[in-house]
Amino acid sequence: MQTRKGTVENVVQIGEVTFLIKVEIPEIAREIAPGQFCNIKVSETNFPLLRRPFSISNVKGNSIEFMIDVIGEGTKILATKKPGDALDILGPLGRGFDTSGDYKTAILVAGGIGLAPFPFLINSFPEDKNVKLFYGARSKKHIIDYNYKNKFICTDDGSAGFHGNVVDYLNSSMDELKGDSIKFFACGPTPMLAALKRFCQANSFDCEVSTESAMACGFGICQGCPIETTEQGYYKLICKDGPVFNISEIEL
Amino acid sequence: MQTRKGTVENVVQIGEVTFLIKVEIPEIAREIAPGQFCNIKVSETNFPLLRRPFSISNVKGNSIEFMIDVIGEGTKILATKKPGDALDILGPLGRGFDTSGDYKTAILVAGGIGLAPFPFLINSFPEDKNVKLFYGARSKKHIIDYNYKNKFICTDDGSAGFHGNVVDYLNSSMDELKGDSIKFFACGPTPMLAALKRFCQANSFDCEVSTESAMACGFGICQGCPIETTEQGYYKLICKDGPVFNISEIEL
Amino acid sequence: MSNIDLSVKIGKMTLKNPVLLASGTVGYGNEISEFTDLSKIGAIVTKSVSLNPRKGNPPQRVVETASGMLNAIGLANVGVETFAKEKIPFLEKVKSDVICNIAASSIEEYVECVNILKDFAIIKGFEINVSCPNVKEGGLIFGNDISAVGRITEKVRAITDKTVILKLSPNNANITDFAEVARKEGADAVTATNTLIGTAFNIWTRRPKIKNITGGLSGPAIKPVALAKVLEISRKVDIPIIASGGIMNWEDAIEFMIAGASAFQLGTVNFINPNAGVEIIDGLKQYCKKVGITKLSDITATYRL
Amino acid sequence: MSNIDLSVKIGKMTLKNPVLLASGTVGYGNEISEFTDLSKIGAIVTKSVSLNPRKGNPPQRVVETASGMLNAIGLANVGVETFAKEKIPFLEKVKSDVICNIAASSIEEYVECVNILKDFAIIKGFEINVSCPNVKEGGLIFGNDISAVGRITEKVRAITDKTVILKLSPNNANITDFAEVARKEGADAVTATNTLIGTAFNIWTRRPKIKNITGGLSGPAIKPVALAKVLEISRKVDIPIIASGGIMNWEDAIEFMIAGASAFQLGTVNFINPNAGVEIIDGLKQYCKKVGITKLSDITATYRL
Ligand SMILES: Cc1cc2nc3c(=O)[nH]c(=O)nc-3n(C[C@H](O)[C@H](O)[C@H](O)COP(=O)(O)OP(=O)(O)OC[C@H]3O[C@@H](n4cnc5c(N)ncnc54)[C@H](O)[C@@H]3O)c2cc1C
Ligand SMILES: Cc1cc2nc3c(=O)[nH]c(=O)nc-3n(C[C@H](O)[C@H](O)[C@H](O)COP(=O)(O)OP(=O)(O)OC[C@H]3O[C@@H](n4cnc5c(N)ncnc54)[C@H](O)[C@@H]3O)c2cc1C
Ligand SMILES: Cc1cc2nc3c(=O)[nH]c(=O)nc-3n(C[C@H](O)[C@H](O)[C@H](O)COP(=O)(O)O)c2cc1C
Ligand SMILES: Cc1cc2nc3c(=O)[nH]c(=O)nc-3n(C[C@H](O)[C@H](O)[C@H](O)COP(=O)(O)O)c2cc1C
Ligand code: FES
Ligand code: FES
Repeated sequence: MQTRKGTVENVVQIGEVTFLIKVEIPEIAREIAPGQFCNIKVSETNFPLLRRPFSISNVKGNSIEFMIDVIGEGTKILATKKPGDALDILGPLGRGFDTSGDYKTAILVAGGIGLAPFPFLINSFPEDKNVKLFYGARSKKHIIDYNYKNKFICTDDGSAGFHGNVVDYLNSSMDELKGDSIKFFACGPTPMLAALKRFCQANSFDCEVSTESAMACGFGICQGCPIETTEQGYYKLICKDGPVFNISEIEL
Repeated sequence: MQTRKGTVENVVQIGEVTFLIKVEIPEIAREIAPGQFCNIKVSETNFPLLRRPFSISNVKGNSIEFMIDVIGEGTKILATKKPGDALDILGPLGRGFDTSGDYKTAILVAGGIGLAPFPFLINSFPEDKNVKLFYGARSKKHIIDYNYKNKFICTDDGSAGFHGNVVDYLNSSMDELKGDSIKFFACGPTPMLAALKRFCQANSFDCEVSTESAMACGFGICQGCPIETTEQGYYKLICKDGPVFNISEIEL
Repeated sequence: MSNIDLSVKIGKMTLKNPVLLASGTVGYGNEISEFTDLSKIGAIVTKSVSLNPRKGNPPQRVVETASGMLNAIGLANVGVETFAKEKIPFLEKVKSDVICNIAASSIEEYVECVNILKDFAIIKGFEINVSCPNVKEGGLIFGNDISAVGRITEKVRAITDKTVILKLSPNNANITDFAEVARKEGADAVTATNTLIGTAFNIWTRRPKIKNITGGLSGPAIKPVALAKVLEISRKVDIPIIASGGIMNWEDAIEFMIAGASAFQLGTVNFINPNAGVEIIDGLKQYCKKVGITKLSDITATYRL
Repeated sequence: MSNIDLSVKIGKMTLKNPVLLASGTVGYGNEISEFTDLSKIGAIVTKSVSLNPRKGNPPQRVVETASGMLNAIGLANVGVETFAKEKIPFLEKVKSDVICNIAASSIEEYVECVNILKDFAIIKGFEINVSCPNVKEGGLIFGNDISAVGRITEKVRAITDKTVILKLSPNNANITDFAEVARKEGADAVTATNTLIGTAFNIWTRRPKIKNITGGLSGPAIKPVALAKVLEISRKVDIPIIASGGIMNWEDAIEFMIAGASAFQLGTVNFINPNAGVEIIDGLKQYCKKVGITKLSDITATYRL
């Protein structure tokens, strides 16, 4: 593994504050697995100082795509990259999703920008899996138009799809879900993941979640990204032991 | 006076490390006098933190031109500006050249990027003045191709024009200079200005020089830019009392 | 938004808002007044004035560092007499409230300066600089000596009813001890903090970039340090705090107020955006509106630890 | 360029070059070894190890600041036993020279840790951390107490002939007193410096961004401060100095060597460019060539003031 120079192919705005950034970087495109992430140096200067972590949203040939919400200085700079710009990327990093196993239906649960890793994940499921995407956003205008058929949308304000959060939506869809042999895959804000954990425990569902935390290094040397595990007495590191964990392993 | 937003019109490389940056900024174009300078914020972030001071190289209608040598981070960023980019400029600042007086011949003495303020200055002389430019550079390839007829070039290595520095060149041209009523105007590195001071004192020439120093504010509030004066006991401020001084006022 | 109250009370001083312009970063007001409306600012803190005029350090005096700058101006100033005669009238004209910062090389000299200045109506308070890192007589000789800071406070307190503020150094491990002695001896507030001691070298000449060898580090680089000092004083000492260190925008200012500051000073930012003070006043109002408070001073020391 | 000698001697240790990777910023070498060739580095300084394993502080542990970052990891580490059993073999395998950094909450504990580790051949020296700002037992309780630093040095010195380095805090006004007591009690070198204490608040929640409230500030922001401390020690105390604080590239490294450092540590930069150490080695050679010296260590303390 090394830090690698990619080349920005294009940057497209796909939502209120969301951009899809396509970067040609064959070494990473070749190696990366769904749920893994990269740590990106967004400028060549000391500002911002640290890299910024982003999931791989999709792989297309020699290129990878990032789906990025503009939050602060770092993401603002990323969103203004131009085709041809060089981008210094560390990756692939972390442990991704495990799509193997003998479940029939994969249910993906995304909250907001938690949608980011799923295009790649969806493409990676074995043929025999049935894949459904539950996707919650704040309101209609916050929904990222992701062209996937088998998707179920909800919004906090009811302006599109089911009115309520995505775990409420799952709860209300239990009838249809029951009976299937299901595995959940989730990514979203921590309160969503915490609710999902209760939901999965209550229904004895297996679930993998992609977690988030502030990071400095992204590859295990700074210990900046601990997550409490159900094993008392020590933390795991989100960047190295995760970002994907089985929901039963971690405290949320 | 205020900080003002200009718009970059174009950036042209005109020498090994020299760029001409044209910025539309009517308020400054209207007010500025030759020898004055502007303090430019080269980025919108905290990096680089401080503004960078540059002389006005020329005024063209509503636009001004800067002639800039790429030295470090700040000038590197400036050189990569694109047409349409906004530029936050503080100016006009400082005290410029005084072209009035009853001399016949103005001799401009430029060392390296010290050429920068002279295109504007040359355009500002009253019709009845005779203007000659002595211009020294390290070598032929360091010469900025400035399209002015009445110019005399020298290089440290003799690869173009007179072989030697610009003050040597002046010395060796004394025969031709004598007799004229002359005023000198100079801009260049401090050792050049120091040599010029000796030359002017020896020959009783009147001379104005544009000086340089590290600066923080550029308008007199930080006291970061002192210059020793011949009056003992206090400093003048280059940004406010200068950058142009009569060579007899200052220690070099 | 006219219903938002930005005023703050510090000692006997009521300022229309908590935005001060820091000593040494606004001169005596004249130059910066071309870029900003000083009558809108809470108060300006004038460049450290000493009993006699000071020429200051030889150049190079300033250099940029990562998100910061070093300065070693060396307290260049016109001296207290000229200040009173020439600078105060200007500040009266632009309707600026003034806090007068004083540097000295002896306790007596602090007292003498205050004595000369204390009756000018426009001067609302005195900031006693015991923390200039760039000249011995600028105070850091006192700034690391708790009992000296106590004595200076006591003597200055004795001769004026106006607000007395001690400006403390961040260059020691126990700023709360200094704040406590200032409180005990009657200071109305402390300013936290002055600059950190730093240096920079040119690797080709092997000389320090600053002629004075070391300088004071200011700007965004030091904000986390200044903020920790403000918080520490706020948690341990019962005295109003005026924050100084790396404030660039209203978000930074609010951060300092939450951490314990009653007011704050803008320093290095004035060099980059001389109108920052006025812009920050707007930001403070917006913040109050967003979080639903009508009196800005209510957020002082509302940290939730 | 094969004729340029980068080696440095510190105490009994000869390092092939002055590039060390700083404690807490390389883990125990395994993860970073995927990005860089540890056998080329002068030595790595392992994450502070304590007698018993430590879980460390709860999140959030790191946050970016202007040209810097705050961390409050809380000395999370596997404990000295596991370190010896599991981490040392890996470091042997990658042919890295090792300096072992030790944190403790009592003098006895420092001694015990050194005792357990002192016979491993790969360990060339011990860096005694008396300056971790994030846990009381990490040493800052000692780091501000000169006589404690003296006693720790004395006791550790007594039980090992290996190189003993005291890692000092920048958070006090008199670092030279600490360096002097370390020298007097037999330390081979001091590391200057650990991180500055800082904090940051979220203005909407009014909570500190770091769960531990304060953290240690590192990165380019602190370089001028660390450089001033190195210079100060170099001018006043006769002890080799290992620099730490904000080094991002070879120019920074040379600056510290000129200011008095015999070797230097890379910390925060490893997070951004884990191969920085190897790249800097190249830069050092280029510099020697340009200034016409054949032995890099000749530039140590060649400042011209
Ligand atoms: C493993 C992982 C995968 C991620 N994948 C994506 C993705 O695919 N798309 C996307 O839009 N975002 C993703 N994020 C969040 C993304 O890293 C932050 O939004 C981004 O770092 C914000 O940077 P900024 O400079 O714009 O914000 P600032 O607020 O200016 O950043 C300041 C500091 O806070 C950190 N920070 C701020 N928000 C977050 C956050 N939510 N999580 C972690 N650190 C944060 C930054 O990294 C930086 O160090 C991911 C985070 C992690 C840990
Ligand atoms: C009144 C005045 C007019 C100037 N006019 C011109 C001009 O027309 N064209 C031009 O190319 N240059 C001019 N300069 C010099 C120019 O300001 C510097 O080259 C520039 O600031 C370098 O910035 P940097 O970030 O690229 O270099 P860095 O070396 O990265 O800068 C680091 C710091 O040093 C300061 N600095 C570096 N070199 C100089 C210098 N020579 N003089 C003053 N400060 C310096 C910078 O401002 C900055 O604060 C002028 C300087 C002054 C004071
Ligand atoms: C150029 C300069 C000159 C200064 N002069 C003084 C001074 O004369 N007296 C004083 O008390 N503080 C002085 N300071 C310190 C500032 O008042 C302020 O406390 C410090 O810069 C930290 O704030 P900042 O990071 O916002 O600049 C000076 C700072 C700078 C940058
Ligand atoms: C995340 C992190 C963890 C650290 N952990 C330790 C530690 O365990 N022991 C120690 O002595 N120093 C520790 N440090 C301090 C570094 O070793 C170094 O002295 C400091 O970061 C300054 O150098 P820098 O600016 O190059 O990072 C840590 C620093 C960081 C950023
Ligand atoms: S981000 Fe550094 S260990 Fe995880
Ligand atoms: S640069 Fe600030 S006073 Fe001249």
